[in-house]
Amino acid sequence: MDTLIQQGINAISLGAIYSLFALGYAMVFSILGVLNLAHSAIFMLGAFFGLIAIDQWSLPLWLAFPIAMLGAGLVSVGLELVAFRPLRRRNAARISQLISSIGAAILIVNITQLIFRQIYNSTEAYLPRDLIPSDPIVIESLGLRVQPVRMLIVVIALVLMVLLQYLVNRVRIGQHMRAVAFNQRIAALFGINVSRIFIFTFFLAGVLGGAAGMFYGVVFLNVTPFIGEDVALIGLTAIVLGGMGSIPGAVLGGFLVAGLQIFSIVIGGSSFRNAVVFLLLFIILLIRPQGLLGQPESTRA
Amino acid sequence: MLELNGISQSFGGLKALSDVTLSVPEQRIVGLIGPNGAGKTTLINIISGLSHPTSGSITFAGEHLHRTAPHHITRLGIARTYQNIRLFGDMTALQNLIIAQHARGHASLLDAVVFAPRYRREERDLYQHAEMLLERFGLSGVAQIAAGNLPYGDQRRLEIARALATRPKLLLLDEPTAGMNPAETRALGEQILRLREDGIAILVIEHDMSLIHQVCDEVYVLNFGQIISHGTPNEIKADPAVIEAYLGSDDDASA
Amino acid sequence: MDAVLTPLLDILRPIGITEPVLQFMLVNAILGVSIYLTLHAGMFSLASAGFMAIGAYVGALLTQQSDWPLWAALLGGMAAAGVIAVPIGLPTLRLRDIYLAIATIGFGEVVRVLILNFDDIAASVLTTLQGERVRFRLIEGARGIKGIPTLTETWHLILFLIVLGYLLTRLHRSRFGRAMAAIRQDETVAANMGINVVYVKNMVFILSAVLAGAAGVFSAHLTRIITPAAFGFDKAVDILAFAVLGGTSTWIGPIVGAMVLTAMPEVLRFLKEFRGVFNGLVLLVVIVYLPGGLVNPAGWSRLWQRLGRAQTASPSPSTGVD
Amino acid sequence: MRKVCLALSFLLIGVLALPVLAQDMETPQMGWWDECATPENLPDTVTIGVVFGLSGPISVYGGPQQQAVQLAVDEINESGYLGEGTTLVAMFEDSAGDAEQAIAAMTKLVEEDQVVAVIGPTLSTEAFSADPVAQENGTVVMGVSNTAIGLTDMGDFVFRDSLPESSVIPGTIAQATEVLGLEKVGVLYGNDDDFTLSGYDVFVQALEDNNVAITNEQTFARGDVDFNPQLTALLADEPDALVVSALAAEAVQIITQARDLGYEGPIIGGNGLNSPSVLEQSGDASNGVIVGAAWNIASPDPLSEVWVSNYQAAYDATPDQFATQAYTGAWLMATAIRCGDSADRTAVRDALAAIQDFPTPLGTFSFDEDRNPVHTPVVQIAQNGAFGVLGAEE
Repeated sequence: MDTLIQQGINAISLGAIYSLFALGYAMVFSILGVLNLAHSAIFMLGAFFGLIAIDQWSLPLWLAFPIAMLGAGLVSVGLELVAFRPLRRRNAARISQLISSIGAAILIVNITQLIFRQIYNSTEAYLPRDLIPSDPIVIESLGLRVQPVRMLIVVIALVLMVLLQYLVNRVRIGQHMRAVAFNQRIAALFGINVSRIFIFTFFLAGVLGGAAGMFYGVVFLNVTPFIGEDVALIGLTAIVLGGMGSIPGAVLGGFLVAGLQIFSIVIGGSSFRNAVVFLLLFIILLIRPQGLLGQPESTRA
Repeated sequence: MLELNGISQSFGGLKALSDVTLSVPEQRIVGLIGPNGAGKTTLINIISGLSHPTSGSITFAGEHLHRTAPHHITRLGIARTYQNIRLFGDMTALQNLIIAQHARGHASLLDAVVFAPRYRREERDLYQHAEMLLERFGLSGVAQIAAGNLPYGDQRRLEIARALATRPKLLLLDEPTAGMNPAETRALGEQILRLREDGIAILVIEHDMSLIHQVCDEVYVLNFGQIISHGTPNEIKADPAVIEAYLGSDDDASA
Repeated sequence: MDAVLTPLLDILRPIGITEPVLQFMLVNAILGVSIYLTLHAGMFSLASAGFMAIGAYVGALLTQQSDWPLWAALLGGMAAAGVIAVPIGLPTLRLRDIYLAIATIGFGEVVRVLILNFDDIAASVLTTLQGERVRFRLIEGARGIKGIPTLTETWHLILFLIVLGYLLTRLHRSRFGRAMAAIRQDETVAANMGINVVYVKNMVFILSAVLAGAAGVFSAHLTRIITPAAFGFDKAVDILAFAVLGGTSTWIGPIVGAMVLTAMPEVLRFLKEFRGVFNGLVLLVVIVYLPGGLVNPAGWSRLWQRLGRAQTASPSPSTGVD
Repeated sequence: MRKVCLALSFLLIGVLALPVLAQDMETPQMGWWDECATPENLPDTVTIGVVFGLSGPISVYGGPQQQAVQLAVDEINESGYLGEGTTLVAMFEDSAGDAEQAIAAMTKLVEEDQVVAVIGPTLSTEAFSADPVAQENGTVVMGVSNTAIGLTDMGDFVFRDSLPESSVIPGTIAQATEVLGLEKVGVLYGNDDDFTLSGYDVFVQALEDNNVAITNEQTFARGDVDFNPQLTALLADEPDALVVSALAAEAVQIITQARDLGYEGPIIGGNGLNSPSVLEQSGDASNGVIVGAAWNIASPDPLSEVWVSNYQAAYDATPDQFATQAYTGAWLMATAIRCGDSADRTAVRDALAAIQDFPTPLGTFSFDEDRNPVHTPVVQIAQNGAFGVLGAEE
């Protein structure tokens, strides 16, 4: 029982990172209908910028964090301008945009690798271990040990998600985003500056992805140019599970994947955890092809 | 030839069709009219197998169609067109007509690989038939143009030609004259009449009453998913229930 | 064959394409065609990497454990991939677009996990059956199957691709090929034209799997060792890039795309540590300027026109940035 | 013996301060080996090929390996090890951890560039793909980080200077069992990686041989960073020790996360845990980490100390075991060329196979008849951020 609660806490903190990451995927997909496979590179940049801010510029964490988010957001906007917009102009197939995002991801990872070599003379680096007090909070009655950093992540992630929800539903630019997601042409007719909305969406997606990457770095300390690869597939699974382009779906998907991974380790050993995740995904897709919270396909036609 | 008996269809509580009974006899042209959203296209989709009715039965040429797959229905001899044109836009007009003869062919991939006599004979037949249809609909000149680049009227006629290429016994036309001018409509009407002479039964959905008058032997009127009237075009025109259904609607029913 | 191959390699070698590189280019060309088939029938399937793994493992076990000749192992690997494609395709191909893509990636991931754990699963099954602890080693998990004989020769691959090319040209002129194209354009209408969509999609999926299986067998007998890591998500995405970079309007496109993308890292070796950056840059620039892929005459002529315009308007620098 | 070592170390520090003097004094440093004469028949340049994973995740290992080889080559050329007028050139190629690229790189070096011999590739799986290319061309290939079983069975031109796990781990377990009195352990290993999985195989065998029970086995995958679920499951059985077969990046996480979960017992690992970053990054958490390895940064061997300080001077970083083996490999290769007095591939092979009792940072080094390395591994325990010999304290 104790272990189960302990594992539950593990699942929630991992799920928070997955969810934040998946949100960026979902937002871009809801607006463009295109998977941005370079989002995992943005995630990596979040951790990288955080590392640079803390390790090279000796900034405190509270300052490094927004820098990481901002940096990731700006690069994400660059992606839109370089890898997506020119193709949209040419009315290119979505699949071409998918490939251009892969090209952009390769480019970003390799450039980061070069910078890493310059600074660290290696392709990995570590954030200082004492960044956040690592003495676990012990709840003896439940036999629980919780690392403060994990609680912090869950709290910040939830705050970011609530902020996003507020932005999308209550603020004008968020409403414009939803309009553009619903139908670009109609949104343009209503005088919405669609390309500005695109840029804004990419920025937000990058900020969230960067935050997820920064968390990842803070929790696991080890930062390499390749950490994006670890979450790329998981993020995809999360948004498909939750329903493509659905923002609550991405959050649900992220927590679900983390929960599944962790509980399949508890129950059946860790060898099969990704197989378990994908089998569940498969079953859900067969029952609900649009994902858990997705809109049925017919309404999009 | 086609018998619909008590067809009902609902989409998540919303009743699109209720208890529709309708028949299309052999070699007759039957019209189906009704205001927008009355359920006409839903009915065509059910007949062509794209969706299955919640209840009711369909019989075609003595065969019971229950949850029959669309390609099977086509093979039994029902072909259709679409309200908003759905040609294979990237393919030439000719290719559209070749593909439509899919069910007519029997040559396997292997036959094609080894140039079996069966394959060559079949290909020759397919092309001949396609060219015949192009000529018949005045499309010979545009045979090699991508269907998506054709003028609107040509696209409409190509779609009918494509439906005919499946060699149907029953043709379902979903607003075939939408977007055509009166002269074009008239010409299309002539062609529809000629199809009847070839022994094809036709169910036509139309808004354009002039076409209905020109071609239909009998007409059904659908409103809110129910058949509210049935008779010859002239009888329908005089039916007060029909007039009421159309009143107030900004429809071009009287055009 | 050597009479053709030797001079060809003499031309290619100075730019960094040695015979093994050429061989991998040709193997990847088969993979490009594998995904092209599904894309050409409107299916966004990323299952090729998984089927390649199945072909590679079955083929390697057949030559290594059972001493089958390569051609027999090739047929075995292709058949295994094809047979497994049937139960996978039937439920999965109801999905569309990105959902299909993720489901098929999931298939690849499950294949990978099963290969990793196959020996353990077999051991525990045998243990329960026999009532005593049994050790079982066949697939070797992450250790990989080692010492696979290098039976694949360049001319095998060239011959295979020539035959494949012929079959593809015939395919496009057959009823079946036309049905594929129709399904890609509009699945519903294709069904209304009398095409059995489910049958055609599943057949295409099986054909695609069979080709990927063949590529797997050939590849295993080139790399001498196969590990599950070589057939993961990265590989699935690579294969997709082959097809899209090459262009999917003809079957030549994926072949060209695969060969270019495979050769590029080798040709760019002289760039040393900048190789990866350049690799990504090329992929990005090509796809942005030629969205339809490398083999796409319309795309080239559009690009040509743009360049022409840019040149005539060169006095104002802003047009170039646009 | 120890006193001699100590004296040598002191001498060495002095030598380092006066590098010019060092040349004259023939003090212990690489290249000091008087068994064969300075070669006379070598061409102006002798090129060896080097295949390492220089891009992608594997570059964490391949990068330092490249630097180590370059450092060795510079030292060799500066000291005139291959005779006056002969320059050793290392031609580096990237394999990116990929079997296909490893084959392509090996083919390029062996067939196009006609190198005398090849060092690498980084991964065992790459070696199983690419080494046969060298073997077929009668070219020596020497693995410097390949630990998989059966590697040198590929042919008489395939060498390695990296101790296979099977030569290291059994000793580690035996010693740990004896010193710590282990009865039951939990095992955590990466099951999707050749290196960690082979390590696991040997661990299980060694635990069985020492009658240590395994309470629970857990796996992880490469790139995993959250090991809490596995650790929580393992620690539920209250094992006497955790046995971990992992690479450095994962090892840091495993060690720190295990401590965060309240585990205070010993953590036993193989080669993968033997990286300076493991100690540096896990801080106090590393207390009680027991590592059996071919080489350790704390090695008192004078040549090892020289090597570490030279590497630090050149790259401002501490070398890991794989870099040390790469450095040693380059010296071994140069020694074969020197002693064979020939840039002929077969002559190099024969001279390399003949190397016996060669002083290296790994210790006194020989090849056995199967071209595998023979030298003494070390079993060490981390205390207060530094490694010490297991069982030696108190």
